[in-house]
Amino acid sequence: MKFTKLATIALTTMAVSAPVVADLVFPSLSYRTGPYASGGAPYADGYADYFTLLNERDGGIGGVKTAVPECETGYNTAKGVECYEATKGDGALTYQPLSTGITYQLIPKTMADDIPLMTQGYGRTSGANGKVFSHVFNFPANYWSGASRIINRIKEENSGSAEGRNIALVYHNSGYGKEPITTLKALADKEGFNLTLIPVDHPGQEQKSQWLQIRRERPDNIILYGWGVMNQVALKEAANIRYPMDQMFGIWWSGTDNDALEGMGSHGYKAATFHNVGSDFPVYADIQKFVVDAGLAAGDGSNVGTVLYNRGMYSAMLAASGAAKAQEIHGVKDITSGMMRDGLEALDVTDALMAAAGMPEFGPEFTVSCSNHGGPGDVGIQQWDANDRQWKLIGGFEAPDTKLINQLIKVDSEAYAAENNITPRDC
Amino acid sequence: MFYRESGDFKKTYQKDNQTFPIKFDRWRYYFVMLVAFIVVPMFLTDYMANAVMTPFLVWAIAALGLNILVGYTGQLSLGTGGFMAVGAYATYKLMTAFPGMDMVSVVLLSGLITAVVGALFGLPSLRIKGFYLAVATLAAQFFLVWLLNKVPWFYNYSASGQISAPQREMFGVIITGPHATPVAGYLFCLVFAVGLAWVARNLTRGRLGRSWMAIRDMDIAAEIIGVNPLAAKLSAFAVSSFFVGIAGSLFFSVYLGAAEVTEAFGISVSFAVLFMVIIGGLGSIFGSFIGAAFMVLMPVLLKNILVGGMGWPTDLAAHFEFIIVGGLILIFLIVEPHGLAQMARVLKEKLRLWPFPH
Amino acid sequence: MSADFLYIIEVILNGLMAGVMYSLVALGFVLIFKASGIFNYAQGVMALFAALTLVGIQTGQIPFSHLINAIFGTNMHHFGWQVPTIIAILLTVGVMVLFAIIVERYILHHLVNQEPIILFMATIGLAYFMEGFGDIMWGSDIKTLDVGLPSGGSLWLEEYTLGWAAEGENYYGMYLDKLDMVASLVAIVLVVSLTIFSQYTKTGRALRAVADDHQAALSVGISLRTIWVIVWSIAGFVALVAGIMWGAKSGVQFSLSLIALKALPVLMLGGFTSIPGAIIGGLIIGVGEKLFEYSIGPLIGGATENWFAYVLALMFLVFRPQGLFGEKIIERV
Amino acid sequence: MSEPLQQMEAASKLLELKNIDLSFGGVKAISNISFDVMEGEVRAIIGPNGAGKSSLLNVINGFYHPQQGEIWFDGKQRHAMKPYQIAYQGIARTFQNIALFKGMTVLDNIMTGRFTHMHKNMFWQALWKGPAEKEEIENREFVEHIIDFLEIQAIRKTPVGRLPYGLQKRVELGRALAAQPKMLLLDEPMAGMNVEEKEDMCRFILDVNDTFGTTIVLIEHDMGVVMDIADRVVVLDYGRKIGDGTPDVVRNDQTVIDAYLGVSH
Repeated sequence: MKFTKLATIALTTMAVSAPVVADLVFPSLSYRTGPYASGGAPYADGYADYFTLLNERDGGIGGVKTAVPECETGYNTAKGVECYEATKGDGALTYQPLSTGITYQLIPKTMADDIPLMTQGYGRTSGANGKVFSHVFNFPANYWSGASRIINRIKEENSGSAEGRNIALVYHNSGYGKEPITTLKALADKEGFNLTLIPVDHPGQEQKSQWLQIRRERPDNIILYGWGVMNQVALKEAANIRYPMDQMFGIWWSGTDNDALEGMGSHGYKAATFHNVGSDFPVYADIQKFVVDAGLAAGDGSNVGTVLYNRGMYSAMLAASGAAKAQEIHGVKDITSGMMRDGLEALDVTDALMAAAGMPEFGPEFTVSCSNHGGPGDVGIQQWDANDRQWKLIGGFEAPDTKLINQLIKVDSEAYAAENNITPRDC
Repeated sequence: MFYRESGDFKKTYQKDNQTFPIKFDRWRYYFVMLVAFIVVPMFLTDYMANAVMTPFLVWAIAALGLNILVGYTGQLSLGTGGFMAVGAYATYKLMTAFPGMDMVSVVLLSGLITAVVGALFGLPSLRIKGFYLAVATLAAQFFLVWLLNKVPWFYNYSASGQISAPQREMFGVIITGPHATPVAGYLFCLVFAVGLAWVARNLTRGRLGRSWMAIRDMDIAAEIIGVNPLAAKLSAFAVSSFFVGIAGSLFFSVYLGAAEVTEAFGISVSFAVLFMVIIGGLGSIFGSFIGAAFMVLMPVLLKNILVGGMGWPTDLAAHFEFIIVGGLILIFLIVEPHGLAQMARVLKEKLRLWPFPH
Repeated sequence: MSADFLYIIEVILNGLMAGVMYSLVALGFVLIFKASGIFNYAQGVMALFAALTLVGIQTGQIPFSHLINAIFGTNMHHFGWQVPTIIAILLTVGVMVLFAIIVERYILHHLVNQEPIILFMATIGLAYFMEGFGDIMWGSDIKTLDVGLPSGGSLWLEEYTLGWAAEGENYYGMYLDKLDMVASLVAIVLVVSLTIFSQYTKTGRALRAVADDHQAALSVGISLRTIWVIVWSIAGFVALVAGIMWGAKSGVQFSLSLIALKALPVLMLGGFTSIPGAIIGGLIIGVGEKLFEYSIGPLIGGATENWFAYVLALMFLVFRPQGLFGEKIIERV
Repeated sequence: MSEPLQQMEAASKLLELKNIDLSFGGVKAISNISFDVMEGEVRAIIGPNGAGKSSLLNVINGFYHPQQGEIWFDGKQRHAMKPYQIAYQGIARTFQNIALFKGMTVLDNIMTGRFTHMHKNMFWQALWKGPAEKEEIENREFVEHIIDFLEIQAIRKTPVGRLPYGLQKRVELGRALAAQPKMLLLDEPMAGMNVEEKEDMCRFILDVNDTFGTTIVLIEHDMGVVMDIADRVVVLDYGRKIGDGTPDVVRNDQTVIDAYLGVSH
């Protein structure tokens, strides 16, 4: 049979081509191709460059070198699983797939394989409940805290109340885009605003009807949960209908440099963020010196300092801190994925730690615990300044409606636990 | 020499109808079964099972199903992704609504539900033909995905619309859920793949199969012989969807373990399965398997060679993967438009005469 | 007039213009199908490739720079010059003609007389190939296409219509996108020139002859190979126009190739062989899906456009299998 | 070969067409045609090109639905029926341009002709072993008789696409015969054949008529053949019936002669 022959060839090449096992492996399930490549590439660059920096500058983490084998997923869940299976055997310490879809595939698998899954600002929000999701870490913020923070900001701008306002949610019609709906509905009940749901199907090039509807109904605020080309088209259409940009809020995946580029159209557009903006941090000097100038950058270097690059780097920094913590707890340099999980669970991100990493005040301070893998959910607000062509942080990292969100997390995670026969951990 | 039918006389029509008329083929078939059921599980790594063998089997089932429709009945369909989604969501609903139901029943029932949906969307095939039908089946693809995405009941009102497969056992072995061993999943899929291939073979060699092929080759003559086009086409849609639904069910429950309809069952799935069918060979059961093997193995192989072996950046490798897969499709079509199965058949013809050239 | 009525007019007008955008893509399909019976799935990717090439040439990108950098360890991306738009467009047309020649020479030529489904699959293979090739040649990041097309709503129209609604109603004037209006004009010019080309030039007549009957055309000495190259070149040009229009709307990137899916229901409705069909079909689909999304969409949760276009075309075909412009089919034995 | 008129009156009418009108969008293909077919006879339909002969066959096997007129088959009036239902009533046919199933072997083609005689449902077919296989083998035995009868044993497993024209015609006849029809419609069974093949085909047609007692309606251009094998002949021209009777009667009919010699009407 031809197939067996092919399989043998495949097997042999796989055996031959297995990457050299480095000591600390942080696989990067990236996507530099496909409809969302423009978002995937800078993120993957940031993630890889930070580890390269650690290797070059500090000789790795605690003296052990790191490796970031990259695997292309194309934002496709099946390929994501293939990548996971291909890399997990090489001593992978943690995964960050940058895709809510792939995250859902990996949640049960990582739990079974005892590998922590890090999803910074995406994935399954209720994964914050560490009792049920022992291996999911979605600190420092999630979709729900983002939504809640945006509502809070709207309240702030309108003398403390969102009562009676009409707020429209324009969202990517997928798991990712649907995540905030529950929260926003609960918040609408509580705060007394009216919520209109406006879905946009993948990929989202054609949004004329949606924006005609918005133009007709003139919602007081728009919340945007988009990704890829959908963001650019949405912002363009918003500018076209002359929607007041400062009344429009994006989640952090709709607040990237790709999205707000064109002209003055998106001046004043705001987006939630869970980390700082720009490249005005000591770490960038190091990256320039040790990584880009040394010709070791993952990309061509043009992405350094962009929002998604920063986010990838921040994720890498959190992962590295987790690994360092694990080394500290277990007293072993060469940690396993299980130890890594313990390290992440004991993570205490302080300003001092951030400063030491060359990223002072880059992200909020937070502590991870056995029951809380989501952090405090502190979220800041950034605004696009088209004159300077850059994002500026305009609101501090503040806690969202934690009580309400925790309640929602509890309900959703317990439903998952019941469906999958998981006994919540006792902590 | 050893590969021929002379001397192997068929004394009954029963013998004459068998699947592998040549003794050597029969032995080879037993050998493949032995390898698939016993040898492979012994050497199966997690990676081979989860990233290669299980998807191969699942796709092979889907390709079998589509081949019944496209290859045997001549009805071009691009709704495969949507039908797989129906199978997957039916499985999810059955698993969560009846936790006690065994997995075989769940999978078969999911197939049946998909068959009903498929037959429904097959109705326009009576009036619409060729590429128009292909485009019409895209209506099924987009509508089903939209529906499953839109109605929260289908995903038990979870926040993101994702569905995840709970853990289920059979004979004390865990088959689905995170703790399932890859070998169990592989064997579970293998049983279905072999069983369904057998069913497909039976259906296509009998009365129903002949009515399908008659509709494919000359629908007017078929009708005048007594084939009811409605019954033939709808049965083809139903049987095809049954297979595809089972593929979707296994795809979700055994292979991925979780799925989201817009992403996992998009239009690219429909195209991928059509690729398998055409590259493997239209109207060939064996072809469905090699087509699936090609489409599953090729990218994995390329990726491992380009990224793992040659150390290329992943994005370059991914782009080259597109170029190579596209190029290979073109080359195959130019060299042998009737698929890999036809290549194998030509080879066999040659072998049958070997060592005498004529 | 009541505001509701004006809104419906607005939706219809916007639908018509969206329909024109769909027709632009559908046109390319029709041209190739008519002349060679090939259902060219690669049309969408051709639009992407053409737009990528245009931007690449315009901004002075070095082709294959990523590949070159990866192999030789260099770090170069741009030639450092800007090419004027019009020259860039002409060069891109040249590239598309070259593409047509290559396709004919190395693919179609070897697949003559194959079944339609095989040819269809070949074009999917081609689409895969070009997707990878385009990305390697020009990179996969988002590119901004600027050929001087206007964008944004028409303020003049908005103000002009502001007073139409009855007193006291919330009405903000009629909204039409300037880009859409330009696209409509371009589409009209394109269709008119295609018609003139096929009616009044020798090549055009040869094209029509081939479309009617391959064998007969061959027997009067028309070279099928030349015709195919010409047709694919024209389709490449149409793809470029579609690529420019869509690219100006949403940036040039991978998703651009998915516009092919928007053109398929148009083809179903208008027929694979009719140029007026592609236009009228596009308009019907555009208006139909926008009206449905406007009136029914909010009741059933929205995002209906993707499937509604197909269902609309499907319904239509079930009741009229010969399509918009086809004659009633009399089956013969 | 023609038999006395009395005997024919005694035989029952298998098929009767009364005042059939058929038009396509204003173009009349058949106007006001009536004729009958007796059980067991060989009935020929002749006429120049475009006379409506094929349309008439298409009316008989339900592919076209006449706007006017009645069709009586086997003693019952037939209302609008689908062609496949008519196949179940016992009418089979061959086609002017061979309409074999190109992707299938000779054996499968003829087995498809047995379609109306096989009844096992999908479930049994999926299992194969048991009832479905038994039924398959029973029908296979019948088909082998036909293969013997038509002398095509050697090409049993050949895909029909590879066969020469004459053999394809023979296979098509076999497929129609496999249905064991009461009435067999043959649309130019000898078109494009050489003399030898024609003789073979004539022999098969007469044998079918004799051995199986099948009623035969055929369209043929070769007048010699028609006069030799037909019991009665209908002559059509421009969609009208211009003659009907035994070959001798028809041969001497002035209108028929005019039509064939091209005298203006």
